[in-house]
Amino acid sequence: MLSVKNVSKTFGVVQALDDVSLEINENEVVGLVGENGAGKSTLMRVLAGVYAPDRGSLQLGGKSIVFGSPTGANLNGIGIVFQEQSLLPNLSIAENIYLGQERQFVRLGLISRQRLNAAARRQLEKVHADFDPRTRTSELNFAARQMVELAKALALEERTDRHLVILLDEPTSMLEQRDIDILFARVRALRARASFVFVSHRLEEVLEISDRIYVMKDGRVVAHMPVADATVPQLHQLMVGRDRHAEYYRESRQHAPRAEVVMEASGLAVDGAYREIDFTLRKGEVLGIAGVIGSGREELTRTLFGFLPQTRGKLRVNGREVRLNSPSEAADIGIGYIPRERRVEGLVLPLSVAVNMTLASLQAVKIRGVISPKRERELAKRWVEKLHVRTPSVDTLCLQLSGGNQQKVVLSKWMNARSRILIFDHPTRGLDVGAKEEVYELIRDLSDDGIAIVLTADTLEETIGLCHSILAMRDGRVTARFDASPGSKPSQVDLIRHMV
Amino acid sequence: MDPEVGRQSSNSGVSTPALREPERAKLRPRSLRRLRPFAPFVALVVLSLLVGALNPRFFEFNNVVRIANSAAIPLVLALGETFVIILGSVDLSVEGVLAVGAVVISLLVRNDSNANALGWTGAALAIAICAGIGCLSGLIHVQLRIPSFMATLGIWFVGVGMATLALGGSTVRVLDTNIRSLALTRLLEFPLAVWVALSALGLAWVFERFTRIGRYVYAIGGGEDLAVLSGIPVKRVKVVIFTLAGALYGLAGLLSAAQLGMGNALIGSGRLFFTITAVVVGGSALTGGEGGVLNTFIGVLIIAVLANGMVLLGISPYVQQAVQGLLIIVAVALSIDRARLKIVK
Amino acid sequence: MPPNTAARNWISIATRMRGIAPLLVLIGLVALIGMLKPGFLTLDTLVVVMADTATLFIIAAGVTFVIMLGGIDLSIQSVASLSSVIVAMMLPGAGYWAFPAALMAGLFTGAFSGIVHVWLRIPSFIVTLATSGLASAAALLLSQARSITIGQSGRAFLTWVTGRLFGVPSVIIVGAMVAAAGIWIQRYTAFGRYSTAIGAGEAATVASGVKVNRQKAIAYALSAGLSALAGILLAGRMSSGSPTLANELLLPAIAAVVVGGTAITGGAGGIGRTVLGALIIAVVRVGMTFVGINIFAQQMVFGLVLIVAVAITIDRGKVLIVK
Amino acid sequence: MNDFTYPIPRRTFIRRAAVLAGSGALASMLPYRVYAADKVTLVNSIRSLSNPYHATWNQGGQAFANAIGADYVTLVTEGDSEKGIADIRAVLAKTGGNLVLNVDPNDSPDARPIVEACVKAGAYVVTQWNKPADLHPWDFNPYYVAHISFDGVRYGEETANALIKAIGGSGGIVALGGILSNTPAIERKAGLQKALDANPNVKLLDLQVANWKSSEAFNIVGSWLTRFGDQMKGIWAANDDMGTGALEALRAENLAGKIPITGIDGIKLAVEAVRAGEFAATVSWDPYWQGSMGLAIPYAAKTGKFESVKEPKSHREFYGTGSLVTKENADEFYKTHIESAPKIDFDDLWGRVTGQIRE
Repeated sequence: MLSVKNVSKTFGVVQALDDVSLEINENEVVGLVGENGAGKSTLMRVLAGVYAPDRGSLQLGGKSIVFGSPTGANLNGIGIVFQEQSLLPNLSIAENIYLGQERQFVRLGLISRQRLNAAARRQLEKVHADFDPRTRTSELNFAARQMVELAKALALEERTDRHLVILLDEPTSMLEQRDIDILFARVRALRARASFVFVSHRLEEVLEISDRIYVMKDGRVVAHMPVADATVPQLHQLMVGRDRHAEYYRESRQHAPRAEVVMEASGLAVDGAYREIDFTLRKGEVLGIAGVIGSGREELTRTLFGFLPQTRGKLRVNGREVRLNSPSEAADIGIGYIPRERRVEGLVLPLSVAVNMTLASLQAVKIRGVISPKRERELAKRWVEKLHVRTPSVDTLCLQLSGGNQQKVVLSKWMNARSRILIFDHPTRGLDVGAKEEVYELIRDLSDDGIAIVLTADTLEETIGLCHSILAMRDGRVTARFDASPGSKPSQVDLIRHMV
Repeated sequence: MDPEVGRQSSNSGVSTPALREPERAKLRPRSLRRLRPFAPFVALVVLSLLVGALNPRFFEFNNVVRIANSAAIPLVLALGETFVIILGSVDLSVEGVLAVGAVVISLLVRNDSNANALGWTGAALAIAICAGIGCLSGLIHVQLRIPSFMATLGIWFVGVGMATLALGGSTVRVLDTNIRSLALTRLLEFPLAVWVALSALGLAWVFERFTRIGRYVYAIGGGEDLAVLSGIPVKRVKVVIFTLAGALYGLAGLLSAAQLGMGNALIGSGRLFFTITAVVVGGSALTGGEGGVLNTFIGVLIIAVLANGMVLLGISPYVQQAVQGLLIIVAVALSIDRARLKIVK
Repeated sequence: MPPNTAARNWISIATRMRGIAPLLVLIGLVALIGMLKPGFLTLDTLVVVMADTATLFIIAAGVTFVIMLGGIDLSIQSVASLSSVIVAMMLPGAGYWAFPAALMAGLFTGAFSGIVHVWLRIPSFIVTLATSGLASAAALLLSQARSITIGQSGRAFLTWVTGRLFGVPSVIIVGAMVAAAGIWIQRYTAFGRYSTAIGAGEAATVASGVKVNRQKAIAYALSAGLSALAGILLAGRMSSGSPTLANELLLPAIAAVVVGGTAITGGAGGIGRTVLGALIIAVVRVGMTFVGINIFAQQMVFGLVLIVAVAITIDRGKVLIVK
Repeated sequence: MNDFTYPIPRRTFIRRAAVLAGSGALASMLPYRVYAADKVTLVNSIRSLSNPYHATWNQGGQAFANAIGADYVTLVTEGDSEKGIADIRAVLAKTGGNLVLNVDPNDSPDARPIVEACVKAGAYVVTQWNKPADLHPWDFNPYYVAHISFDGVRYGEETANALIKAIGGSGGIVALGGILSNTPAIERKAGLQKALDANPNVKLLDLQVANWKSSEAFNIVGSWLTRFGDQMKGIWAANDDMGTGALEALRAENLAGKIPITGIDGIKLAVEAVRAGEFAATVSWDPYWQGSMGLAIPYAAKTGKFESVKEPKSHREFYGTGSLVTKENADEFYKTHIESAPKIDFDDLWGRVTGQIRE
């Protein structure tokens, strides 16, 4: 019904899309996979009317159309749920759902809030979300906002009699398993009234939800197939151009941690978030924290880097009892933090790779207390080689790098600061398979060097695969501890039943 | 696996976990956050009680009228500034545009330097001209992509320059009784100017709450890039807002001319910082997206009461600035919601 | 996506263009005025212009530190006036000790602004507005609200301001030293580096374990400190101090910073650019007199030139959204 | 996702080009005047043209320039001392010092650098109102011709007395002061004080600073009405702008004319108010005279009509004559000074000398 015909798009001289064609039929879910920078997001934005194609055309029911703007796309029944969510925190749910579409509620030049909220409630019902439409979206958690996004996309039904096409741009990348299940349930249910284009790095999910799958690489569609004929390794092969590593999580490289305890928590608690947390972390150990949103693991992670000082209990680092009142205190005693919000907390995007790498410890590049740009660049170059950061130069601004390379810059920042304890907060979020593998590789290297790691991962596989031991949390308490040394790794089911 | 958990997980829709997280994350009782918006109001009440306790005459009805009268012009100015600030921008052209407004009006209505006597038409014209200047600021800002700070700073000079040029530096006296009546005629004990300001407030509030552009202002302040993606004509909205601000400064110019019975190029001098301070004290964030005209209303009253109190309490002119500064810090410390603005610039 | 070489060159060229834009504007203006009034291009005139720019530049340099990390300092002019008063009052008695005293007063006021700003988390706009009130109140009380003339005796201590060094007015040399020091601080010290980082991405800087609050406090202290220095120069040039001496310097100073191409939102720019910005402002002002623009039109022309100058000089590359 | 982060350079550049073109156009607008260095230039340097007082000053200067057919330039400080000095240096450089300057320094400190600059360039200068006490014309012969001021104390006292007379010799009055540190503000306040000392049964209820501005005066008077009610019998203002602001505040409460006001400067609005009986009095400095004679005197010195060295100190630092405008002489004054430009004999250099300035 909706089809893309030989579309090309270039930015400056970057060929983002190269003669791409793709077909979306009614009531089907089309999966779209590819590495970062393969052109998925660009394609989505072309479909959503954000970009106009340089060459080629979009066709709706056989005749080619030009959207011109997101609104134009909307009027043709195409809605998008962006990877970076497009809800405004300072507006209410209802205002967000109908942002830009208020005209229909205007009576005598004024917006009727009753009508607005009533209409919003109707949309929310479609996704079985019973929030008060007047709530500020800043009050909602991520999963809930995702539902609102979906409802927003579905609201298109009222504006067009066309069949809806809803573009889901990595909607699951930040969701917990349970919320993913809910989302998929909704999508299946809604298939009756709309088609979906589903973009994700998690191939298992794509296989689970899609009817047909398109594979993109370097701005081209390299393959497309019905889901029946697709397998994870095969997709992976098509995307990356090589087979998925036999043992994804490098489990054979997992060695038993050293004896020396570097971090120890006893009765740790933050009122209203979590309580009675005990654990010990040894040199070279990877300690996983599993739990759904609201289990308190997010807050625990933040505590360990001084964002959210504990209100009770003891925390010992290298034997000394500490209360981390600020990130700088944490950094000073050799703790590093790889944040989930890479682009916000990880990097100063408008600054160069070199500057970002040395941000946590300028000591290394100072000569007699004075920063030596020369030494700084040399140091940066060394890290770039060591971690294979793909960047034109160490002076390149970080906002020009791809997610995987950005993550490596963040890592080298802390390795450069000689941190002995690293807090990984969803380190592979939004990374493609290739980049993920590199991160896993790095985590193993670090642990071999005796660096202790606390990991909260995106998926349970990841947690299980990477960690030496795992804490399962629920409602702010530790509900179970697992030894995850190779051979005796717990199953996902084991974890889940202690998480929910 | 224990049945307890089983049931819990099975019947937990999206909504249950949905609203669970923020309470935990913010780690602050909701009730407290709910009270936040009223902090400026509390500050105002406390301040008033303080002054009133030290000088009971503060609460005399006449004084209330005088405070209202002294707050009228600042309120109109602050209304214009509020929308600009919610956009996340700032408008420094207040004094310049106000001067143009006052001067043009005094030259168009019956005055002592030329034969014009356009009356209200003249006033309307002047306000239109000011709207035009505001529009110009907006266009410079969005078209040349110059920070509003700089664009409006330039326009400020241009405005004062125009006013000086128009009068050759002299002062023109407003003789039009209709215009003067704004300041001299009273309705229910309050000068008309006060009612004009209040109706401006009312309209601004309706504009903010119930019109599309009004809501877009918040959308842009909350996240300009997202606003663009939602198909909001960001540039147009911005220009409209700067134009509206200009018009309001023009209105303030009208009120000034009526109040002082004259127009001159310096009539607006000293108004800018008062205006922005009032907006911020009211609880609107300079980073945009938060606050509103009702906040500004309180903010203006706080500053006005402060000024009135200074005189009533006979505080030495030497230290007035200092006292005012400290009290403003206190007021802002009370009124801004730090939990919400993660970064304070 | 992988940044493509050609695109990168484009960007780097554009960036370099932006880098020298303020210089081009300055040269352009000087050339223009010289064309209309050749008398302007004499060495003496240019030296005088530079000398008259020194104070403005030093104040602007101070506030540059604050603007770099995304704040604003509205107390600079009061602090300068305050320090002029302190100098004028102390010179007769304390001699050279007057200068450190004035500087300390400045640093202290700035530190106060900074600390209130970061501890109470109140917008710098408000805090510094208040500090400004405090400073001028202090100046009024100290001076009994009079401008204090510096007598012959006092003026002896001010030769380092009023005199000439190798035939160059020493204010120019002082200005140059401040510029050099400022550029050095921003390039080669942790503080300078962190300020830029804070301006460009505060959250990430915090999460890198940088003591952000300390950097901010330092920046405000430096800002006020340099304002105090400017106040001393003013006192020297006017050979007197007054609680309103520098009152009209606030806006020109901030304008100088922005015209130089430093982003008002922070993170991009620097003292080097402020040098040019200050010179541009000065040249435009004097130039208008020199060329003889109708006195009534001067303010308008000034405003327009400001806008045009910024339109050319401002660095849009790193600022994704212009507020 | 950095597709968003780059504005396409081409567009930016086109825009910038457009802007450049614009600035070019701006440049071509600049009026192009030629000053022949052999022809003397007359320069008035004042605070700003945005206030009536200096606007009239400027007209006076223009009038004298026309009278002798010389080039005339006005400089404004806009309250910024540095700008004022820089501008003066600029014209000195431009005219090679062949000029006479009549300057009302923005602040007393400015006088010294200005005078020094003029002496260096060999230009003849007269300062008015503000100068440091230890800066004397006779120390800079012949170029620093004279300093003219007006006895703030005396006229502050005269207006105060007029006010006291108007309130019938007893009762409470309030005072609106100018920017605290300005010399005129200080002197005029001192004059007020003298008058109060002489009239023990008149009480100064409060003094507030309205920074010479009518809008600030307006609000202060409002608050005073609350604080003092009908104890407040009269309002003394250190200048007419504040006075008129006060008047409008009274008018808003139907008290105009009931509570007498005095101002200083003699601007049109004030004189009209005096005629209407709303002002008890104001003092006119005759800025027209200041603007013209402030040029005529140094011009005479330059052209050798007299040698400044030979003049007595009472001609080098003198108080000019201000005229108290009250109900009695208001109409007359209005005809001669407001409706028509005052007639001034440019040769009568010392006609308005009312004594040497006291230290």
